[in-house]
Amino acid sequence: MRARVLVKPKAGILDPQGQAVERALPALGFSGVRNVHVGRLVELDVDDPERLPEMCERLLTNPLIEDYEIVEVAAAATGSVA
Amino acid sequence: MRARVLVKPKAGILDPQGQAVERALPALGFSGVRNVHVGRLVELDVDDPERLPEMCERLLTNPLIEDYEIVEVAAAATGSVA
Amino acid sequence: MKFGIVRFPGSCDEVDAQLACARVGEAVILWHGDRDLQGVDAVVVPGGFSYGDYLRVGAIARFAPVMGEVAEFARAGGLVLGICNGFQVLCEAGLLPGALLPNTSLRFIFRQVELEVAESGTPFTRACPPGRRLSIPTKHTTGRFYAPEPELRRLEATGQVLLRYAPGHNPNGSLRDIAGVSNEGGNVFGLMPHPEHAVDPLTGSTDGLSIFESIRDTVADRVAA
Amino acid sequence: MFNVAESIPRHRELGLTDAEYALILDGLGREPSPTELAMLSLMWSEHCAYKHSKKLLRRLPTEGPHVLMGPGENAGVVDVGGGLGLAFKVESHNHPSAVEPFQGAATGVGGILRDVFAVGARPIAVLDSLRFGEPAESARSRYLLERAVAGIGHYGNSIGVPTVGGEIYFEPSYEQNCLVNAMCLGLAPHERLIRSAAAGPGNVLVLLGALTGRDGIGGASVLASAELGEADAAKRPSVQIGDPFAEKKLLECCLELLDSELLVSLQDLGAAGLTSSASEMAAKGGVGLDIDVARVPLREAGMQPFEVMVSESQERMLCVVEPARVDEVIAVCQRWETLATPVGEVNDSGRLRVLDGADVAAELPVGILVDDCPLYDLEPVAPREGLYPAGPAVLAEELDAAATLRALLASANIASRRPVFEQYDPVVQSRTVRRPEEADAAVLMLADGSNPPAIAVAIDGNGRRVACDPRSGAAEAVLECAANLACVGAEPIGLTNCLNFGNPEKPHVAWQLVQAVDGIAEACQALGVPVVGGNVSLYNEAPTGPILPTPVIGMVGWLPDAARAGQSGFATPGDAIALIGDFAPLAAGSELAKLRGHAPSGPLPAVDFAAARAAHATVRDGIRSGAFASAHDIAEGGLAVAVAECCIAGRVGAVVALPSGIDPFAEAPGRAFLVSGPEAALAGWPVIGRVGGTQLELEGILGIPISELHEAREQGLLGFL
Ligand SMILES: Nc1ncnc2c1ncn2[C@@H]1O[C@H](COP(=O)(O)OP(=O)(O)O)[C@@H](O)[C@H]1O
Ligand SMILES: [Mg+2]
Repeated sequence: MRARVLVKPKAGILDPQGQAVERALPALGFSGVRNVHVGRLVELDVDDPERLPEMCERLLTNPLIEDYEIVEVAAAATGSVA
Repeated sequence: MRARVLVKPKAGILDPQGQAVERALPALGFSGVRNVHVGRLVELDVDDPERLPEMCERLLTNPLIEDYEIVEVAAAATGSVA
Repeated sequence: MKFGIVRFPGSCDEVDAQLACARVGEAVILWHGDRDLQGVDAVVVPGGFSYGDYLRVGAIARFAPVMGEVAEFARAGGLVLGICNGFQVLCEAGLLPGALLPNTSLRFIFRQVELEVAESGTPFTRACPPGRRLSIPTKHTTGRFYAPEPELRRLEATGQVLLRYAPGHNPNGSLRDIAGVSNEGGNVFGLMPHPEHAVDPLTGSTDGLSIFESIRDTVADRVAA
Repeated sequence: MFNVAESIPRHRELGLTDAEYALILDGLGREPSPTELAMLSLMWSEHCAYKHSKKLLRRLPTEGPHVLMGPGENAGVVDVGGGLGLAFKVESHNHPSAVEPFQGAATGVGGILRDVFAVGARPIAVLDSLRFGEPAESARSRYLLERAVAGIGHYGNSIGVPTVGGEIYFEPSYEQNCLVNAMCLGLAPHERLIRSAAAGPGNVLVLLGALTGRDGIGGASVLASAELGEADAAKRPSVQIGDPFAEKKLLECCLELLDSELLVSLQDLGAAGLTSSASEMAAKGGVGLDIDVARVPLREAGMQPFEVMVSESQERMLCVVEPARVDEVIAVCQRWETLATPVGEVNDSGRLRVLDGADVAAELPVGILVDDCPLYDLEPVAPREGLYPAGPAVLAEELDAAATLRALLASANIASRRPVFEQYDPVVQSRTVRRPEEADAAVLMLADGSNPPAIAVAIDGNGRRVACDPRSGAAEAVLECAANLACVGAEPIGLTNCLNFGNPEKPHVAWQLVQAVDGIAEACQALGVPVVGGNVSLYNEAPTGPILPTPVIGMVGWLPDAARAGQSGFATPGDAIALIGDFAPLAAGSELAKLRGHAPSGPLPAVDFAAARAAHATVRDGIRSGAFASAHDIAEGGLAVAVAECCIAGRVGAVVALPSGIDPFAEAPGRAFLVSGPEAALAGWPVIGRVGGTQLELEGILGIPISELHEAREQGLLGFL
């Protein structure tokens, strides 16, 4: 299975990257953008998707500072991104 | 609309981070993982989703070396991640 | 006494740490792949960019075989010092509380900063001159110390915050100006500034030497006891 | 890149002229195969063949008592005593940085590091020399500045090599052609120094390091040798991504292989990838090589033989190993998690043969690749008038001296570089005795102990002055480097250079190039400093014209005692201030002239090499003996700025009486110094003032608190990155 792990800074933790994006957008003429957060995307093929949560907890994220979500990449989508 | 921009290294471009993760996993007892790529996740509220592609090209991604995908975050999902 | 300095792929300041330790004792390099601490009396996890800082600083290094031994050593009360990337690795390994986040400036910053010793008399600060600030370089992109609020209060109450950036010297946005913290047992200590780069009058200050002297004195006392 | 429209001959699309292609047909006696044509087009590009500069470079003096390896090797090496050789070289990565500044600058650093460890030296320092358009006017220049600086820091910091110095200038002519030059220094015990010549038929060619992908394919010929036009997006090769982590392992691995005496020769892979490295190694060794592209580990499936041969994937090296040692080599590499793959053999055929398994994809005499590209004579014509327009006047001529000094200190070319160098680690490796802004040159000690010998290094090149007078301006750059070394007590022992110019086929640019090389040669001769290496970057042109002629000079020196290294800041209130050297500055070409809206033209002050050399010796001796407590050369912004900088660095004021007839802001770099020291120590030198107080007073001209000068200088660049 091709999976995506979406990693985000935990709510309440200062996210200077998100802030920087939010500050930069109006200067480029993009208004009406709020609550920007910047995190990490990990995409991978796994034989055994059941082990993904463990991989996330142990390596791919730091649970003290990050939340994550696992998303399966549909076959079609995979094609378009790869 | 709450949207997610998934940013990945372009196909064929060196992805040192993805390589590093792929090498690390077997040592932790996670076998059967391949094609790991590490990118960025940007989450944001936009009033005008039509302008998202332009934002991506101009600020959120580096089109020379990165591909991106825009995904709408369903209301329910937003709740669970935030 | 004998210091062991861990070398990961991507470590950069391990030779500097070895030179600094060699000023107060013997110092050997510990290879990341060996499960052998060579009978050292104290371990230094040095600065640099272990595994390229890829994925998340310190995240991959903490799984190196040698780190299992370091964790054992720490559980048995051995002295472990983590500098910069070493601090990040020890946090990831759960040997130290909290986590290090990107600097608020989002940039790598090199700066000679002044530090205040918040707890003197600990195994890592006992040789620091009382009441004097330390001038030591910092250099990192990911050094903003973070712990949840209750944890911060606990750390302060139990005297685990050993070093703080002096007012106006916080280079990274660390909460409560925290520059270095220890574990509950007081035998594991991590800091973002680089004391090993402040041990020679020719290359700057010598204020970092007192950290290594503290370790030496602590080990000497333990041997004597 | 190969599905070219029928109407354009393929060789032209690849950057070869019809005459060059005819030479190839002649030499081969047949049509080249596609793989051969790709290889030849790259080897015959300006970047690899130096076809417009090679003859000229022969004018540079390359010999000296300390030289261990001169031009022709990956880096030059000079002897610094104690059984150590110092390798160093400067190289450009201008075009890749214009395309993608972060990765371009990062891989520029990665490339110059490889040149240094290719000769067996451990890199101990990096310096960077940068040129961008006007930051106040151009958002693109600010972006390039910010990203290039971040890229340099990323690579140098991550690999554990300190970035100890550099220089940055902003001028309109760099708007479309930024310059990113990086210099690296490395140390090796003499016995570890190694050359790149392949030797020993039967020996094995082993490729070390990263997987080979489609990075920068066509880079050397298409990217570096043609002007970047408006509509050239399609010519862009895929951007090379730097991986400092991979290079760190490769570096440690190569040094361990050399320490274990496992290698016959070693060569980095740079422009034109395997093609260039293999041809150079074969040519230098007078041997032939077989390479099997089917054995090269690839990052992408389906790569053509030509793609494998010209790929510019980073973090790779090529070495020659005796067959019996191959297993040992692989074992060392495994320990460093670095790939090592036998990909070919040395033979005595004198030919470079590219195999694809059982097929032969190319078979070329090494000579046709390396030696047969025609070398062109330049056709220099001196321009009748200045080539560069005046910029806008941002300072009024009638502004008073105090306001002028503040404006100069805050101007982009003079302001503090702190926002830049704070992004670089200057101290890793525990050698750095003088960091940025502590002295005019970086100082790195060579051994432990309390009084070890040290080396010093400076990098310089003011394009605006070279535009005024290419010969004197280039000579001044050499003088200024030597002056910077003198300020820390160092004597010059070797020089490297990067010649950044426009299109050499244009007569005025050719003239700039010839004049500048003559100026460098003359200055080197006069100072007794050999040129041991360098790099040339041509075709830096936009539709609006060429860049300012920008020879960048990197110079290294030696000093006996690191503990006596000089500083630029005034040290002690009460000390006297003396002006050392013949100083007859002119306003033309100065920073103030630029700010007042004058074009870069007009005569530069005459260069008296003997007088300059004598002044350098005086300052060097005074610093070494401890007679002088500080020394600073008088460069951009003239005497007023120089004395302000001494005050700011020393956090102390001064009172100075300007010698009569001297314009406080006029310039004559490389020739004169401000030194300070106890009255008695300065006896016999022209004392012009005294250290003390909290303000700078130029008698009868201005008086400003040091805190104000400091503030102006600190703020100058802050808004730009
Ligand atoms: N301006 C110059 N002055 C002196 N030597 C130069 C100059 N430009 C190039 N060289 C020398 O020519 C050789 C080839 O340079 P280059 O192609 O940049 O080498 P590499 O492929 O190792 O990077 C090197 O030995 C280099 O030092
Ligand atoms: Mg080379």
